Amino acid sequence: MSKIGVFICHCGENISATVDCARVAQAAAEMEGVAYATDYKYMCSEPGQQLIRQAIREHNLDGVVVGSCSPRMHEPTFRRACAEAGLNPYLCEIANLREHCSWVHEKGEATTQKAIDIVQGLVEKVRRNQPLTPIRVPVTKKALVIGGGIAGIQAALDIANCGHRVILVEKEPSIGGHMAQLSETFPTLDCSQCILTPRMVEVAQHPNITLYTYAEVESVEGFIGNFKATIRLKAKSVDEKKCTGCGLCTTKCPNKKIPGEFNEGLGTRTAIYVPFPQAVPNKPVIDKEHCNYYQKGKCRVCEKFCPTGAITFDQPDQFITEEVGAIVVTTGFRVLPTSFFPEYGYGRYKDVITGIQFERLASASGPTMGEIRRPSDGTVPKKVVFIACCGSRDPAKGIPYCSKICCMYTAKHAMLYQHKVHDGESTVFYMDIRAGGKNYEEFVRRAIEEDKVNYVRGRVARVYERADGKLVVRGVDTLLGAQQVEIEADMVVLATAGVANPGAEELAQKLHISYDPYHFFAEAHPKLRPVETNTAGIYLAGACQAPKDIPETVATASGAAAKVVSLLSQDDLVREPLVAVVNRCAPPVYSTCVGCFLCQTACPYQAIEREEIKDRQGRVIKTVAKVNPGLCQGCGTCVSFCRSKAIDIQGYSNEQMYAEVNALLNHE
Amino acid sequence: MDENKAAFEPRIIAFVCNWCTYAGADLTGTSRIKYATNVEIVRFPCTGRIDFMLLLKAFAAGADGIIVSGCHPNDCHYTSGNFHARRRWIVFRGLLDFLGIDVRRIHYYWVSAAEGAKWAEVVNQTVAEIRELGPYTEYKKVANYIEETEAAHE
Amino acid sequence: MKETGFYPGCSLQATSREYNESVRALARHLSLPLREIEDWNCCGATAAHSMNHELALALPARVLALAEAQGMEEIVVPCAACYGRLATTHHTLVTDETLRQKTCDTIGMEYSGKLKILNAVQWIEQYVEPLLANAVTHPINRKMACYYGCLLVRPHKVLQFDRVEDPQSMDRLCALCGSEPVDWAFKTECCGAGLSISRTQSVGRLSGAILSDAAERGAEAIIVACPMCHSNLDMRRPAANRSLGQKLDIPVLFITQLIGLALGIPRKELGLDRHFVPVPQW
Amino acid sequence: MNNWNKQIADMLADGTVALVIGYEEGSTPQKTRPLFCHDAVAAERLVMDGRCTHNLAVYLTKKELLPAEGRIGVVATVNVLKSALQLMQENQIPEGRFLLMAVGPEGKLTELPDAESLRQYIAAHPLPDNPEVAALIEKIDAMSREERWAYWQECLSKCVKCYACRAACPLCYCTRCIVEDNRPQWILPWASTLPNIEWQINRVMHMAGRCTGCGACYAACPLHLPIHLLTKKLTQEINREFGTERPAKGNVLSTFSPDDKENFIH
Amino acid sequence: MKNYQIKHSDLDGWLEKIIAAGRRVIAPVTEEGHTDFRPIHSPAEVAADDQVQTIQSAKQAAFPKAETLFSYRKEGTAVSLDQPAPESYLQTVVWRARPCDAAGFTPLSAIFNWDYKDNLYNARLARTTLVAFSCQQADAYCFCTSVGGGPGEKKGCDILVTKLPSGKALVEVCTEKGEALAALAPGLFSEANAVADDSPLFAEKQSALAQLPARFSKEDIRRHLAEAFDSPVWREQSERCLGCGACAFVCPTCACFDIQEDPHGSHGRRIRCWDSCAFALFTQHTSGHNPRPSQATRWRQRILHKFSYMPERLDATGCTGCGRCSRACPVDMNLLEHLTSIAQK
Repeated sequence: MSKIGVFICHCGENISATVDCARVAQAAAEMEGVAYATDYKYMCSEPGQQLIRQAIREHNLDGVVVGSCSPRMHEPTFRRACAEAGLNPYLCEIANLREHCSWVHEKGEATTQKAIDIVQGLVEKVRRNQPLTPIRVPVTKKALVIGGGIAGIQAALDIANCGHRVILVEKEPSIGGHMAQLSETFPTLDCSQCILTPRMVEVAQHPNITLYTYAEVESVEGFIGNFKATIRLKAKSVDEKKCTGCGLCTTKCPNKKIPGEFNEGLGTRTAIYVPFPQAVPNKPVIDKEHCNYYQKGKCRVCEKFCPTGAITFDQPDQFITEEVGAIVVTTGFRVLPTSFFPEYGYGRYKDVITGIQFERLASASGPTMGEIRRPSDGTVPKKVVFIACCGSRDPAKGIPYCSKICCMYTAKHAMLYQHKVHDGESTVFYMDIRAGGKNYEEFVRRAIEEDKVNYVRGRVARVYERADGKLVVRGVDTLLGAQQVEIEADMVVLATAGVANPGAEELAQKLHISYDPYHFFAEAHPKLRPVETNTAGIYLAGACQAPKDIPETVATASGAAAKVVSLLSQDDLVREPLVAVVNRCAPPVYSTCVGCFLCQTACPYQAIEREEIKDRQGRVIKTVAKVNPGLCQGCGTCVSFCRSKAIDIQGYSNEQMYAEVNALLNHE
Repeated sequence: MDENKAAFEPRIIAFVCNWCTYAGADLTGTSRIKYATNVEIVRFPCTGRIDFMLLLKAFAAGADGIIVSGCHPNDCHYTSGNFHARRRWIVFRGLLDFLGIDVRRIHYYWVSAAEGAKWAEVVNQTVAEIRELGPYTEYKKVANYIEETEAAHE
Repeated sequence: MKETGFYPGCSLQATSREYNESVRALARHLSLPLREIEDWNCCGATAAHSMNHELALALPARVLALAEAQGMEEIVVPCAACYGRLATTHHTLVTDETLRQKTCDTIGMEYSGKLKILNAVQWIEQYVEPLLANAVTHPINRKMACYYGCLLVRPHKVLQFDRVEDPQSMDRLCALCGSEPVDWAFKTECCGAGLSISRTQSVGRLSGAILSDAAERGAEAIIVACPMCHSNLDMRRPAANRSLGQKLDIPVLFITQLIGLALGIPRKELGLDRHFVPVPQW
Repeated sequence: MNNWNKQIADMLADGTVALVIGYEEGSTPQKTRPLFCHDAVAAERLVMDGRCTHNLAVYLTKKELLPAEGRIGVVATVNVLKSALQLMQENQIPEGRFLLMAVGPEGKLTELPDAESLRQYIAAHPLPDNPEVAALIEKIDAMSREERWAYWQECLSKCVKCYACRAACPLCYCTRCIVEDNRPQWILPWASTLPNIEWQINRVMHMAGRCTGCGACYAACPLHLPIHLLTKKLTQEINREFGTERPAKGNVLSTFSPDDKENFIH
Repeated sequence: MKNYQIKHSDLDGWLEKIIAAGRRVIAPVTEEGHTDFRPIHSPAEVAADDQVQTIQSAKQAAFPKAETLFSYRKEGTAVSLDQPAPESYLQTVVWRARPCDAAGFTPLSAIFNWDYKDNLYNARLARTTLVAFSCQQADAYCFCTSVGGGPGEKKGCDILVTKLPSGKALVEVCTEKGEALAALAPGLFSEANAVADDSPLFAEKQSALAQLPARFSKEDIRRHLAEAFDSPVWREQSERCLGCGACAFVCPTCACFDIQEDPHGSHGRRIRCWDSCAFALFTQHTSGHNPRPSQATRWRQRILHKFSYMPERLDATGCTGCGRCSRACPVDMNLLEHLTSIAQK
């Protein structure tokens, strides 16, 4: 026989104005299992709480229903009061008499009866509540950062500077990412590498950071505070311990005509190479696909010349496992393949290039040492057309979203061009100029007004090469009454859309995080949890969420780092025990779970694992589902899906909900 | 007949998720929007948690109508509970209809935490429609039925 | 072999008889069964859909309903304008149940929406292309500029045919006929279309640009799949030449004519004698 | 003795299999019944023909009936194979434990050792849809709602809750069925109209996307109640709403598509 | 008690009178090719008399599949109980039962009265009149003659009707309840002589009955069962058993029941419903232990209970040889076949 206490709050007059609180308390007193019932003006006030505490002690209550405002308001308050009186806080339920009753109904019999019904429902529910204890999950104080662009660098440094160890994994031979490729950055026009490379070096030298380049995450298991990541260290064919980074091998390699990734195909590299001079680590790797030895079995020139004998052709891929408590995903983006808009002739015409190629042309470390020269003939273009929104905001052929960074970098490109080619003429075709950001609009205005960049509002229909080799850009000027315009250009720069990396979907599946239709990783909440994923303990930063500029990328990276640091600062994670559990019962059944594991696919959090029930000799009796309380978020989808009702959820158990529904309809 | 309908106060149970509709109904309260008293709310963590048997139990216990409401698609606090629920309801509804159970008495809605006014409309509309349908006598009768000879002394 | 319904439309009865003749010649030559939809009516092109939406749906809907009632599963519509109207109407009716019912009420016929609508190029891709490798007896070893115009590939959402800005299907067919398709810039530019009579001068300017680019890139003929394109580039050649201040004599052929030639079908059967700009013997 | 009987007798004799489950002649010439062959002699009694309608897959999850060691042979019909495949997908029968065998038209024994071979065999031997079942469903669909309610109420009021439908279904393998759960008492345990309807709704919902359509539930019902119409109808609905492809992992109700269409949620 | 004769063609007229008298009549009704007892409201609903058996037995007249033991209501702290009054049960006639149905009520009554006198059962039985018809055919599952019954056996009947080849039917009234039923249609009956073993009427009755030689004797079975507790036969016979309750629920003598609650907050009822020893949960303890852990042990219980324990304790055999369990069994467990094999061991 339970002893429930019912406490009806008047909430000043908020409840009592339309609900007869005394009658509700009186009716509650007569309900089965109720040992004490009363009403009071302000239950949440200190005297009100004292009233509850006292009643719990005096009447030895084993459950409490407070009829008051919404549980979303004061449930924590009343549960704390119960706990202070020695009652397990999860034995307290709130009947929502204010938001769901007194405030939405007129004064009258029906309103009071509804209040009684609500209380009745919760009395029956609370009679079946179980005392629960918060869940504690231990935390491994180490973080994994996937991706060594500016986001990963920033996140790794922030976490490491708080004293936690960080594993940074980068798939390329060097960290740096897209930012290392950029010439100068908007809106300040400071040199990208000048601000980035010190950070790259800091990462390499930081005692708390372990850097794995030319490495990829193979698999991730576990859950918040307790991940286990397997990392593949791709064979570099160079023994890093022996290599001094002298670079002799790269000068001797006979295979010199490989289009370099770092220069976006505008320059060449060798088969054994360092992607760029400031690379971190500044040690070469052998690109097996282009190496004569790997492809044809002959050469070994690098090995011959290496003064330290660091070349190891038979080096295998290595797999290492790291245990970490948190993961930050900073895998960035890539630009849309240009096959999306054949009408602009990219690939057909050498002097139609992408924005990122222009960055390389404009970069002092680029293939032209920062001079703007045409890829086709190396001449300085006198007329350049920049086309914004190549693929962006184009649901028919490209992607529906705005890539966000193109307006700004196009303005920057045009400006850089005007600075470098004083007699040059630049035209930008645009849809809208999106320059929201600190000093952004001013920057664009400067391009237009001071650097005389010709901005044409309209789309380009086609770029074609005339018989004489001139590129003709045919577009429309919508501000001039939709007139067709044709511009003869020496070079055309396409502001191609930023899209998700090709491996994003696969990585998301490895990590069990969700992604949007464009394969960008999805935030747990777009506004309030912008750097969290819906898998606890995994965070996001930078352009893997959506195209972002550098300030925003760095901000999210620091944000994610702050989340990680706050997680790693705890020895244990304490979580609400409102999680699903798989039942246990007497042998020979052990659990009514039959191990069909169909629930695994119903769980949005991959919280359901397999557990073997063994006898004393260690033989497996049966394999059943097990809910990992560290991962379970308590949605209960598995509970209503389970056919044998072997899974139940604490706090909203089958018995509780069943009793509540029946009790609500009890009165005749 | 119409008089009877006017006199008939339907009893309706609302199965709602904690994060959207329950919060939306809270907003109705804080906005002081009035609605009919016929609906009693049961709070679930998520629409994914709502067992179809609980709906049948509500009818068996005497409910004349049912509201099921949760987060709009893509807005689920648990990312996909409402999608699971939607599938379940599609299948369940088809089965109930085939069995001749009155599916017009189960109303499904998406009501977000911001849609306080919508919640009031949802309640009033459901109450009006169930009132029009009258009490769910045929189900209650079956729920009480045990054995033929007992019909005499019911 | 499955019979394909055939909707000629008005152009193929008049200004573009050679298109009609060459489609039928191809079908005959390759034993592809075609059956003309009985009692067909105007597709409503150009006029109806700029004036009355209901009429613009009802006219093509009647044609579609007729085809369905006559047991056809698919129809070929060589005229690009007719094709656009029929395909758009079909799309509207299958995606909007209310409109479907309303339109069916208007025409007093049922249309279930199961019909498949092909343009000439699609029909060729489906039935002719598989046979081409063996059937080409007279490869036409010339440079061709394939001109698609505006209606064949737009709107993409509805037609789902080829790449909107850089279509390739006719280029591929040309290559199969032994010709070399040129890379040029005016594949889908406007020819002036419906302004042929009212603003011949504009047509001259627009078509002229198309002709001159094709000629500049060494094309020896322009290949089209639309009666409007054909008449503007062929019949309006004097206006185009006037606009260009040049005398271009590059001929304009329907894709069906080019394929017909490659198959060795006599020129007369293909209606090549009906062109204003003469087509040389290749 | 058929050649295949001999083959099975040999398998039992040489220990390839420890037990073979198949069919033997029944009480009347019209029917056959399940047979457990523990030795080569019993294998002579095995038959396989159109009368073999029991879904033997129901025995594959009854551990207490099966020898602890060794493989178990099953002389199976296509329906048995379909259920066995589903059981594999639901982790109920360990790989390699059962040797499923089909008997071809000339008495040729085909061994189907793994899920893939089962899949292929099932695909190659599609079972025709029962037009009577489809017609009955159409008939019920055509009724007014009130008529449907009256029909099922009348029909299911007869149910005595012997649970033969559950016992005969290979996919009703729960160690503790929901009807045996009394915390809470999901389904009232006695046999009267509402508890009977509730039981069928549960049974059918639990079969969503899993039912292989073998009809064993109906065949087992001593009162011949047409409960297979419910599972069949559900399968039809699922196919219509979500297509006939079943998810590779999980099932229809444990998965979802953001594009699932409905017109009843407002 | 008296014997009467009635024309075959007048049987419906008699039934009509019975219905008109306000009795609830259950009789064999054929639906979709299957015949079972159903409440009827006109003789036309009754199935043609050409089938051996109904699916279910007549026991439901006195022992329905679910019934209310009592209902309760709480108001504050006061509780009121409401028990069904015997008079509330409808006067019921089971029309065209078989002698094996009638025979079932003897062991059934023995179970319901061996210690506690079950008021509800007794009250229902007292208000039930059994009109049995002698069997003119038998099938592969029938074996009443092996367990002490017969196709023309009167035991347990209120009235036994035997359709004679002459076009008349012999109506043997066995009880006062039966007499009252015959009295409803006095004009239709002519009196007949007592049916002595040597009378021509007896010979005529015998000639109308189905022929069913006994296959074993109850005594043989009992003797063998006394030593069979640990026999492997139970496992062998039950291997294909699915563990459903079909056999028990169609059996005229199976009396196992469960008691369940139907609570609705402040009111509710307690319900008795059929249960079966074939269900695994039937003997499951809360501890998890199950004294009958396998289907073999449950099958053994079924046979021993009917053919060993009941004869020992109640002096009644728990089987009338009706064969319903075998017909209903989804996996063709044939009781006759199994018993014959036990008897021949």
